[in-house]
Amino acid sequence: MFTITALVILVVMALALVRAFKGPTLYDRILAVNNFGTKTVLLVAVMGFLYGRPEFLDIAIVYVLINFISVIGILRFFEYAGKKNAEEEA
Amino acid sequence: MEILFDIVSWICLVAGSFFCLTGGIGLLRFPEFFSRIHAASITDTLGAGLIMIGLMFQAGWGLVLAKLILILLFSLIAGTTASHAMAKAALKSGLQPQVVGTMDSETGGAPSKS
Amino acid sequence: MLGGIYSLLSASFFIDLDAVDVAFTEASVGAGISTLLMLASLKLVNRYERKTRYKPLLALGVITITGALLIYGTLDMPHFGDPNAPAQQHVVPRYLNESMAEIGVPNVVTSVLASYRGYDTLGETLVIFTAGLGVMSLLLVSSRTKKESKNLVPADMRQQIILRVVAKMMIPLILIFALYVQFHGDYGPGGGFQAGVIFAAGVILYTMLFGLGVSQRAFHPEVIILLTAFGVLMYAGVGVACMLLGGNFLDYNVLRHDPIHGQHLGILLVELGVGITVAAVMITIFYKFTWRTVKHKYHQ
Amino acid sequence: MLYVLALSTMLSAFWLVNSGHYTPLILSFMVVSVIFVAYLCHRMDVVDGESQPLNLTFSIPGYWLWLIKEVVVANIDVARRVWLGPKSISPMVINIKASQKTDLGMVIYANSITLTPGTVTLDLQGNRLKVHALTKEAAAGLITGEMDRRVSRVEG
Repeated sequence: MFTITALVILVVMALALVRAFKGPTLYDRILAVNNFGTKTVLLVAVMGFLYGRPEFLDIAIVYVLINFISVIGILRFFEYAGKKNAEEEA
Repeated sequence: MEILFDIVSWICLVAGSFFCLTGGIGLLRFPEFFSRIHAASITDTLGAGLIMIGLMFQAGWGLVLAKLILILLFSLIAGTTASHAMAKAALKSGLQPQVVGTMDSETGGAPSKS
Repeated sequence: MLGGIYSLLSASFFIDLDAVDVAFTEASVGAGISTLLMLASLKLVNRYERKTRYKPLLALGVITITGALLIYGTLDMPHFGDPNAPAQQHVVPRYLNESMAEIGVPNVVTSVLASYRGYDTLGETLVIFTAGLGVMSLLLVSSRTKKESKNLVPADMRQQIILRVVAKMMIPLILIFALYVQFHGDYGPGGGFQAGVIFAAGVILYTMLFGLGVSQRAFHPEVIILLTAFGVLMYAGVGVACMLLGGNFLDYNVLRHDPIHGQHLGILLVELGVGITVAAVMITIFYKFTWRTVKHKYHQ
Repeated sequence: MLYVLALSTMLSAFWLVNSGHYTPLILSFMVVSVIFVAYLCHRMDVVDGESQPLNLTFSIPGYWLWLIKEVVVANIDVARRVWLGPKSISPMVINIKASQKTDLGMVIYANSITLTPGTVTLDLQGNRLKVHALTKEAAAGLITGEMDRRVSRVEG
């Protein structure tokens, strides 16, 4: 059961990756990365149960926090960098 | 009791996976950024929530359960805030949502074409 | 940004290989901090790019030779997962089987990192310290260049009510979680490196949202620079204390009457030193980068 | 001071929940860490009624139950539209007023809107909210102001 869930999450991560590569705007990419991050949290938690090692949950917590911080950081950065850079990136 | 918990947790896991998958497909299928946020928000709320609840039923009473609840709360708050921050930043950078109309609560909720 | 995805992915691989601690590090360092620092440095490089003054061919030659040597070195390495590999035969069984008895710490990775391989880890901490020094001196030298950039302003929190309130709730939890990771390195995944990075991430979040000035009022940059050195000194100091008590450098057994307690104390102190250095260096680097991007506002 | 106490309690609880090791050594580390973090947070000036919402602790569970129900219903609706395809959506931007008195109340309202799939808060200025809704129905649901009233009641 955990295996199926983990596989589905992997598929969703792949979908998010497709969106991250396709763009078309910078914000689509950030959204995809953020989504990818939240899926990683789920995957880590499910894997913890799959292997029967609940210490994995600590890693999941770190992921939640770090994912949040990095998304905010990326947004801040592009806000600073201004519109011109954002368009070049996109 | 044990078997009941298992069944409930399996149902939650399957339903959660389904919602995650739906959100992932929506992320690809919806036409523009602002509607894609809604798709992503499915995976973040009900998808993640159901999977976590499914895991909670497997965890039994104890620290693992508490940690799962913590992760769920954190990810809900952080995910919500991140969605908002992204939408706001996108709007600020000049990305305009494609809409069929706008509404204002002060004009009595009447739709006005923009 | 794709780098961020990459490190999330690789963290998943490490989990697959059952290397919890490595995954933990990758999660905290790779996914968050390195992305941010990369973006920040990209930005600096973009704006300040000048003609190269050194001879690129020479450097290329050196790099090629080094690379070739490294590749040549790997040819002799055993295949991945080969049970006859020296790594599997020589010390690992001892580490795995006897660390509980000799050191009394359930997490093998921590005991290897901080005790058996104490020298290596001291070296790594010094590398981080040196990296911090390097960044500081680099940014200090080039800060004489005067360039106009108007698009950078400190965070205006009145515009960001939601972020402000949520961050206020999250930051204390991030900091306490970092300390939790710090002190539970003996039991679960974690330890000084990871804790330092998480702590720094909390401070960085604070800086990003509330602005550099406010943040530096709470965490004085001078104090933090002192702390970078303090962490290394603490590590080395533990080693010297061991010598004074009649043991070898970093031989924790002599710290207490009971070797296991001595090991425990030594590891704790050493990990704390690592954590302090890592956190302080990260924060310093971030401050320097941010200062570079906003300083024109303060100079004019 | 009250808020510092509340923060320390919360931090200790967080530590105890995570730790699972209740030896005297680790517990003393907990005390040191909690004091240290509380001191830092005091310096950072993040300890106040906004981060430690003491006054609404009692009325919040009922609101959560209602919100969970809303989130589930909205999820099913949005999921249906994902499978139906892009033609089934009718994005709207709406402007609504938040009737909460404090920033915290408005943040709860704005985040509840974002949490519900189908609606995302785009901007919060003064007490005006700009919301992007995936469908006309979601927009209309928000304009009735039920969530707004409930959040105001939680705020007390």
